[in-house]
Amino acid sequence: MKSGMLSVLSDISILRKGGLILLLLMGGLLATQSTFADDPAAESAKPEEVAPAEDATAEEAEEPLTLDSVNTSIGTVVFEVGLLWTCIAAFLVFFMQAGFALVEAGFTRSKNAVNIIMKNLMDFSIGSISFWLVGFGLMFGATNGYFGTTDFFVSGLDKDGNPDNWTFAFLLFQTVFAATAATIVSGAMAERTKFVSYLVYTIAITVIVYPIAGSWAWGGLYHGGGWLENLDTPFIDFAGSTVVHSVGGWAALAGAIVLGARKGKYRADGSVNPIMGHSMPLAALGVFILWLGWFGFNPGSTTSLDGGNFARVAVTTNLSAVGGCVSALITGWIMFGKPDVSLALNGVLAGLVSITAPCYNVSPCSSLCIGLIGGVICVFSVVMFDKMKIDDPVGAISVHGVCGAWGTLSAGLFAQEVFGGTNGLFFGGGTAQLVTQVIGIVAYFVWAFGASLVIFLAIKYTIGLRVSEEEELRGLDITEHGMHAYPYLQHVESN
Amino acid sequence: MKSGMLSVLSDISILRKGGLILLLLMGGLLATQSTFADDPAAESAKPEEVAPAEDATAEEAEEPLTLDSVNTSIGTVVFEVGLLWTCIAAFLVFFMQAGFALVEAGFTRSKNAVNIIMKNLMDFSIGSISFWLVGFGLMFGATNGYFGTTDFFVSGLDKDGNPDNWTFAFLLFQTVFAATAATIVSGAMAERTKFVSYLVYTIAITVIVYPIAGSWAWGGLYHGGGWLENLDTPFIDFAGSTVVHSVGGWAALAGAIVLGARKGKYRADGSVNPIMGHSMPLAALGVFILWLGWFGFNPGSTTSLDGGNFARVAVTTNLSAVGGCVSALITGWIMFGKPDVSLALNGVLAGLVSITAPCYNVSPCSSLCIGLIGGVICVFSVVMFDKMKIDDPVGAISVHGVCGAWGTLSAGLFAQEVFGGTNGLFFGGGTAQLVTQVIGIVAYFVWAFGASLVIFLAIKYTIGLRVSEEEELRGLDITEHGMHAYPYLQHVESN
Amino acid sequence: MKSGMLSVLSDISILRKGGLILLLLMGGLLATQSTFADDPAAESAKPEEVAPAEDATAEEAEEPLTLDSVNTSIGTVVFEVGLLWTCIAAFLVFFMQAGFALVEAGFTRSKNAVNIIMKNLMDFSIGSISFWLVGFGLMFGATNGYFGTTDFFVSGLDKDGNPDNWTFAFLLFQTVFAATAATIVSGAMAERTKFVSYLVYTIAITVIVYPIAGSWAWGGLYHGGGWLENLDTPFIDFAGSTVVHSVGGWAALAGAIVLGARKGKYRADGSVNPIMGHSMPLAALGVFILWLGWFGFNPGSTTSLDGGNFARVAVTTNLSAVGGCVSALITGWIMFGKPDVSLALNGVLAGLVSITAPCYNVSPCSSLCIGLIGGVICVFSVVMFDKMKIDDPVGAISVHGVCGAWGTLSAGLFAQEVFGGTNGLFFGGGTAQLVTQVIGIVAYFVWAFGASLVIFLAIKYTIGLRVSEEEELRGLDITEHGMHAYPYLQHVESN
Amino acid sequence: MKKIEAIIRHFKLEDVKAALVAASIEGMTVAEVRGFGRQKGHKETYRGAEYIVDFMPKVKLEIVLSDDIVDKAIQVIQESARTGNIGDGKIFVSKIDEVIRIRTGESGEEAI
Amino acid sequence: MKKIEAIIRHFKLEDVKAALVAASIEGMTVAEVRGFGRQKGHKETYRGAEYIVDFMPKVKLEIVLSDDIVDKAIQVIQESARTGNIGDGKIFVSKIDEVIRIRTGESGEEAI
Amino acid sequence: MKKIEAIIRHFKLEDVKAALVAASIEGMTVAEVRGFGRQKGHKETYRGAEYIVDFMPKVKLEIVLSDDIVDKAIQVIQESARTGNIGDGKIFVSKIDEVIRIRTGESGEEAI
Ligand SMILES: Nc1ncnc2c1ncn2[C@@H]1O[C@H](COP(=O)(O)OP(=O)(O)O)[C@@H](O)[C@H]1O
Ligand SMILES: Nc1ncnc2c1ncn2[C@@H]1O[C@H](COP(=O)(O)OP(=O)(O)O)[C@@H](O)[C@H]1O
Ligand SMILES: Nc1ncnc2c1ncn2[C@@H]1O[C@H](COP(=O)(O)OP(=O)(O)O)[C@@H](O)[C@H]1O
Repeated sequence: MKSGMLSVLSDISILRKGGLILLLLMGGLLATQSTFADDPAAESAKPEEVAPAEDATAEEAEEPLTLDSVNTSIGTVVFEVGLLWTCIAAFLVFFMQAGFALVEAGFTRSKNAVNIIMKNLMDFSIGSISFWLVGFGLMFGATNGYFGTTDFFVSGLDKDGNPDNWTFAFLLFQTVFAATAATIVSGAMAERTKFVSYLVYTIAITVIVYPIAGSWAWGGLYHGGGWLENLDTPFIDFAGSTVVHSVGGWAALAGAIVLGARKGKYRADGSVNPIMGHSMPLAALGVFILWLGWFGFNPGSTTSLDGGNFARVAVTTNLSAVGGCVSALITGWIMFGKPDVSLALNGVLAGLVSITAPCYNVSPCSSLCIGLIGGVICVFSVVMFDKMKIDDPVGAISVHGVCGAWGTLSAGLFAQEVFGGTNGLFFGGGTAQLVTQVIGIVAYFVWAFGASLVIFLAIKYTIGLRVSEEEELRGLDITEHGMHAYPYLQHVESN
Repeated sequence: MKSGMLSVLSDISILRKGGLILLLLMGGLLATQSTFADDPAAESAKPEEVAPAEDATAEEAEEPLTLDSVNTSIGTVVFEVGLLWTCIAAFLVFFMQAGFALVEAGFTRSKNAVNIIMKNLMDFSIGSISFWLVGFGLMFGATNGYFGTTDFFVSGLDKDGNPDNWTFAFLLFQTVFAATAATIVSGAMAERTKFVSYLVYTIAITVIVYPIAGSWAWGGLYHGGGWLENLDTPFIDFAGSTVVHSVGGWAALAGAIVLGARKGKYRADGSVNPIMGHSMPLAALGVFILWLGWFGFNPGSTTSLDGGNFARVAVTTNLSAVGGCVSALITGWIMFGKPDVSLALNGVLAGLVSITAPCYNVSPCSSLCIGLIGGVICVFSVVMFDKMKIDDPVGAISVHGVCGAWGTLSAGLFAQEVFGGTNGLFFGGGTAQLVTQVIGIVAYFVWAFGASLVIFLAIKYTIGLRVSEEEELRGLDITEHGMHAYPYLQHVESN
Repeated sequence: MKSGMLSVLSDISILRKGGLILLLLMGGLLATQSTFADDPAAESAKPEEVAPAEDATAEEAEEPLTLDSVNTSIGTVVFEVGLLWTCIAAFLVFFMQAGFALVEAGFTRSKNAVNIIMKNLMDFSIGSISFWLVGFGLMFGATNGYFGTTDFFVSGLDKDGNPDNWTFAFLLFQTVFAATAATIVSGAMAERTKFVSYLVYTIAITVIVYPIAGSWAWGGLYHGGGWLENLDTPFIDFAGSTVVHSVGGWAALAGAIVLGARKGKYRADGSVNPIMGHSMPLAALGVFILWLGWFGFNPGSTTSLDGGNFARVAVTTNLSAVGGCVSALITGWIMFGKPDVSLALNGVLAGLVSITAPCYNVSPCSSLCIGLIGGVICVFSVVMFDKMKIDDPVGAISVHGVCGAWGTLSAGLFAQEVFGGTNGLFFGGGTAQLVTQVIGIVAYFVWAFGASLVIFLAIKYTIGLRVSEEEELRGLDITEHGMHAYPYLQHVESN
Repeated sequence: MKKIEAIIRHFKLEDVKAALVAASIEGMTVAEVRGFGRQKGHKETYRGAEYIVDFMPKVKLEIVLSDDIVDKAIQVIQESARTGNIGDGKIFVSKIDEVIRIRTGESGEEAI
Repeated sequence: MKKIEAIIRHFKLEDVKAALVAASIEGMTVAEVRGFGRQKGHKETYRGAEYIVDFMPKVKLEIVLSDDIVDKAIQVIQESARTGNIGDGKIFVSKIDEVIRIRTGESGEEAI
Repeated sequence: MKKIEAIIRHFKLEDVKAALVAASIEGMTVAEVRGFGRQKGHKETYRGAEYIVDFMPKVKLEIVLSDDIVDKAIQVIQESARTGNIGDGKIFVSKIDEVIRIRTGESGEEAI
């Protein structure tokens, strides 16, 4: 038996097939491997304020202790703990992929659950690769103000060829953010999009749409520096209400428009025929996972110890989330006569998206208000898009697009100097910040919606964006993936 | 299309409705917003031993380095890392909400799954708000020994109006603890409680029952100092076997008694007719999530680096959990002839609740014993409550109430001076600690059970606590929320 | 009612039964409790380079500040933060148990879901206890090169009887690793193994197979030092591609061979009759949870701040995971004509297992290649084992055994000196490292497969390894545990 | 021999079964169905959109029995399944030509 | 009285129901079934192994009605359920001896 | 034409199907049911409380066929579904008046 087992690895004919596929996969990569090892192109910069330093505990360094050396050691500790926090936050944000997969699977029909899961899995996978190859450079490379032009194919080595751990931590953190923007789209396009076409779009958003957008407001975090950072009153979007969520949301809007509604979503008389999801427990678990992930998303965006400000950000994040939950529940209850679980779950996400921009700059009380308003907006937005016949199975456009815009705007209203930055309109700061926020919101809408529209139309008229009617009826799981999500009956296979 | 989309936000009639709801929601909040910004009432105290200090890495501060300044910088790092750990632990504890939701949903019937989820979602949401507004102050404000009277409506600003990040971290940590106590109740009251009435109770427990109880043993962690902390041999409840879990468990007991058993739980002859849950995989996942969360709950209760003692606490926590699991499994196996998954899962939780009080003060070996005993107690307790016709669908009273009491008691038996504190009875410390523990257990039982009983009876005779028989038969999902948990068939929608 | 409740605890006849069971459970433990408290046998060593130090913030120590004392304080901070990171990573690795449970439950039929969950729950529980009692000492105690002989029954006290938190953190971290190796086996043996026999094997693997194997390569992390660490070119297995995953995988192989295929897996003509799992959403969630856990598994294996290298490890880990996902998807697509969700999910795990050994020593680009190759290998391996009639319901042998071997080998190919260690074959380091890797792979295969084979055969011919045909047909849930995973119908219990 | 098919409410299943067993009718087969009838279902909203739940979950009982106890069975079912509200369900009776017990091969009345 | 049993495609259920209601047939019972017929199912692979999905998910409609509208009902079902592809399903008609409405105890045609 | 309804064990479904196909019977419809009969179910405990699982999961096969192959079909089913233990199930035979193939509109024997 044992030798039989080992034969797996040596069976020539199998290996030949496998080798072929590998060659197809890795052509370019392997070719560049050696060059790349010798030539660490990227010039990397640790954040200015942190002096690189020897490991404080290294005894081998026989240099005498001085006040300066000790102080440097402290700087090193602070720096490394900042890396640790950035990484842990990135892990939490990574886990949001599971949250998205569950929310989207739960809110759609079981005949499309495999497809939804595959889309979430693949957009993260493909996105991780393409953001590493291209996106990161476009977003954070040295820039002309509109997109970066260096730092592609991140090696993580500094100019001396030594590993630069800050770059690694930052790359990881930014990768999971990019994947978030990408994955938002899948929910709005659920239950009717061709798998291959979705993969193509995923590449487009992680290679083009998101990185360019991101460079405008966040490029300065690394080697870049975008035009929105250089306004007189710089744009506030601490963790990405607009940069991540609205970009994803507006792309989702473009996708939903180009696709059209699911068959059966609208009755002959034009009224909405609701298509319910297949599992509220999965959806709810997804929301809890997203919520957990958001504690990495927002507080983690300090990407350093930063005087412990992550604690404050965590509090504002949570208060907005619960505010969104409560107000969406109440709004739905008043309007439709019952406490609707799907709206309450959307409300949580609405609150979270809303606070993502201003989380660093507002008080707990303000954050609760921002969440409360976000929850209400979300419910009205969901209903409006339904009325406009833009079919968004999971409410992604409302939650991420619209509430992302609201959150970004709210920074111009509720920001307080005491937390760093300027005062917003409600705190005597006038309209300067508000105007910047509006400029940002509009610019991002134009870019993200516009570019995505072009891409989706291009896909539509080439490889096609939507499955056939029969495939839609039978479900994408069996027609695209040859597999049911629940192949066996749930309760009885025994006797 | 774009302008159509934007019209969502500008459509007057919709906005009018939304505005109305918002006004209803936020009246008070918005009114106090400005006052609050000017007047940071709370006098906040960072833990004494940590000197507030400049950021060690800030180069701008041109002050010369001295041994003192460097030492202060180290203090700052230690302080900020402590905040970080507190926050990460709080995130893990937050995630326990998902665990509770899944355990409770899994252990009850699918016709009530939406309702259970909604209850867990809303008790966290409402609880977060009400604890922030009132509960925190009652629990941690300056105190008369029985409840706090300051620190309501936490602004997180110190007396100079600057953000005090310790307060934020502590508020977050305590909020997720309070929500845990609240959510325990929902399991025992599952499948028959009116949704509105549950929400009312949630406010009561996070505003009154839990904070007052908490102030007795934990008030001194902030501005308070309760009577149990001031006994000669202070009460040991490191992470809340009693303060959180028993309080939740006894409240659950009161709720279950006032409600009465679910229809069909008892046969005409008085024997138990078991009502099984609908999904063991969901329940098991919930338990794993709770277990993960407990690594924030117990080790995180150090709320600082604390010499790395969190590692020891993590070990004792885990050994007790596995002890509870193994002994509950074996006990069930011996008594009922089979390895019962629901008892094994309850056993894990029993072990975790048991070790929550003594986790800091006992050895690994003792913690395993505490867990083993906790698991056995849990099984007997579950059976006894069933016999007493107190219907607790998920075993919350046994797990949290009874094992919470056992865990608190065990601190008086197994505590060892070497871990900080006094020796327990088994380690030559005599009965002093044990007596204090018993006093605490009894006092908390009287308060939590008594106060909750009054509240539940008040609800019962005003808005009513229990749904109608028909609603119970049809399930709360469709009757209270107008929605099924699994609206579509699981395995076939395609053709 | 209250007194009725309390009577639970005082009811004599019940307590008598309970006491009996407790006695059975805890005999030895309680007996050794006091000795153990007085006599902290283990001589513990903190990692050499970290000087134990007073808490930097303790004001009570009135000793004057000196450069040395301040430097020592910094060392303490670094040490304690290292403990914190080790613990957080351990929590993430712990959570992988939930991931394994879900993947295995999702990939098997619902009639065996309770059984799978129980196996995962119990192997962690029993494994935690037996690793603490025996396994840790065998693996990390002072050693003859082949297994350790001290440090059993870990007390965590140093020679002065004071708690040594490094030992606690390390014990926790190693316990969750041991449990991972154990739990891998359950997937390959799913749907046909007797529950009791599985528990017996669990004890064997955590007491004998894994610890002895582990001591060879990792013993030196504590008091040991195995022969593979002492080779001229030491064996590279940073986080356990071989030590953990291959050991688990080869044990799984032995188990699957001894058990034989599930009834119905092969048709009369010898062709494979696929037996699908019952829930792809659960399986996918499990994979995401495992992925999250791997961010503790690999980066956490730094077990200290280590200059922030965890960030680099996190990047290589993620790139390999996504590489495995993409290549497994594409390979399956080319070979079988459709994007298969189960292969894509296996591909993620293949990428993760593959990078586990070399994660510290390779570049991002190399890690992507390692993952891409791992994904392809995994698909071919799954197909081959199926053809060889070795029935592995979840692909554990391929994912953990075969890809673990590949990953270990890859360290000899792709390692680069710049990341610490030697250069591999592809980077001009010649074959030295490669030879060591091959030695390690073969040695571990021989031991893990051989020892497990003996154990499984011993179980088979004593208490029996496989359930009866009728039990298999009816499902292990009802026959072994008397319970269905989904006792109620999913969608209708109401009217 | 006759077959009785009864469409009843879910939560009446236990009662009906008990009543049948009490009447010495000890064989039956049950299936989950969804019924459409006078009980028109109710209006619900989901995310603000209205819809009608017109297929109500029901349970279908199939009982094959000898001609002489059909009336008794019908009476028993009707009494135990009745709530008096719309949606209580219906009983259908038809003829069965042959019954075989798989285990023994017995047929006809003795196989019931 | 007759019973019509129709095995149809899942996604035709709404259409058939609407057509029946339009024809004033307002009582029916629906069940999930799996059908085996000429529509041979398709070959799928799972982890590289081929298998045939030969039981196709279908919906079974049961309608009890009076003799005079049977032909109308058959026609309505056939028209609304038809796609023209293999797998459209079948209609079976049999005799029902008795119908009782549980709620009222009415029987015969008036109970339908 | 006749309808055979057979209540069988779950794990016998594949065997029975294969045997029927071998006997050239190529149309059937299958449903999940729960059966109550002599196989009294077993006692289980859940959290210490006993209960009886009296509804056993079964599979129901419905086959409509022409009169001349009914006996063959019954024999085939009985042989392939039999284990000899209580709970093997039953076969019911009744008359079908009409069969229509939805796709083509064919009726009678040619529609089977
Ligand atoms: N003509 C029919 N054919 C088949 N099933 C029917 C028919 N009429 C009613 N049913 C079944 O009986 C159930 C109850 O019928 P309904 O008209 O709602 O209640 P009631 O008979 O109490 O007025 C329906 O849900 C449906 O399953
Ligand atoms: N003889 C039969 N007895 C019972 N059900 C049948 C029979 N023949 C077909 N069916 C049912 O009708 C469905 C459609 O039949 P099929 O032969 O696939 O399509 P078509 O009639 O359109 O050619 C099958 O899936 C099965 O459920
Ligand atoms: N009179 C009946 N009417 C309808 N279904 C029946 C009847 N008797 C038995 N059944 C079905 O047949 C199955 C097997 O019957 P049972 O009496 O348990 O076994 P056996 O016939 O082998 O003795 C039952 O579970 C039930 O589904």
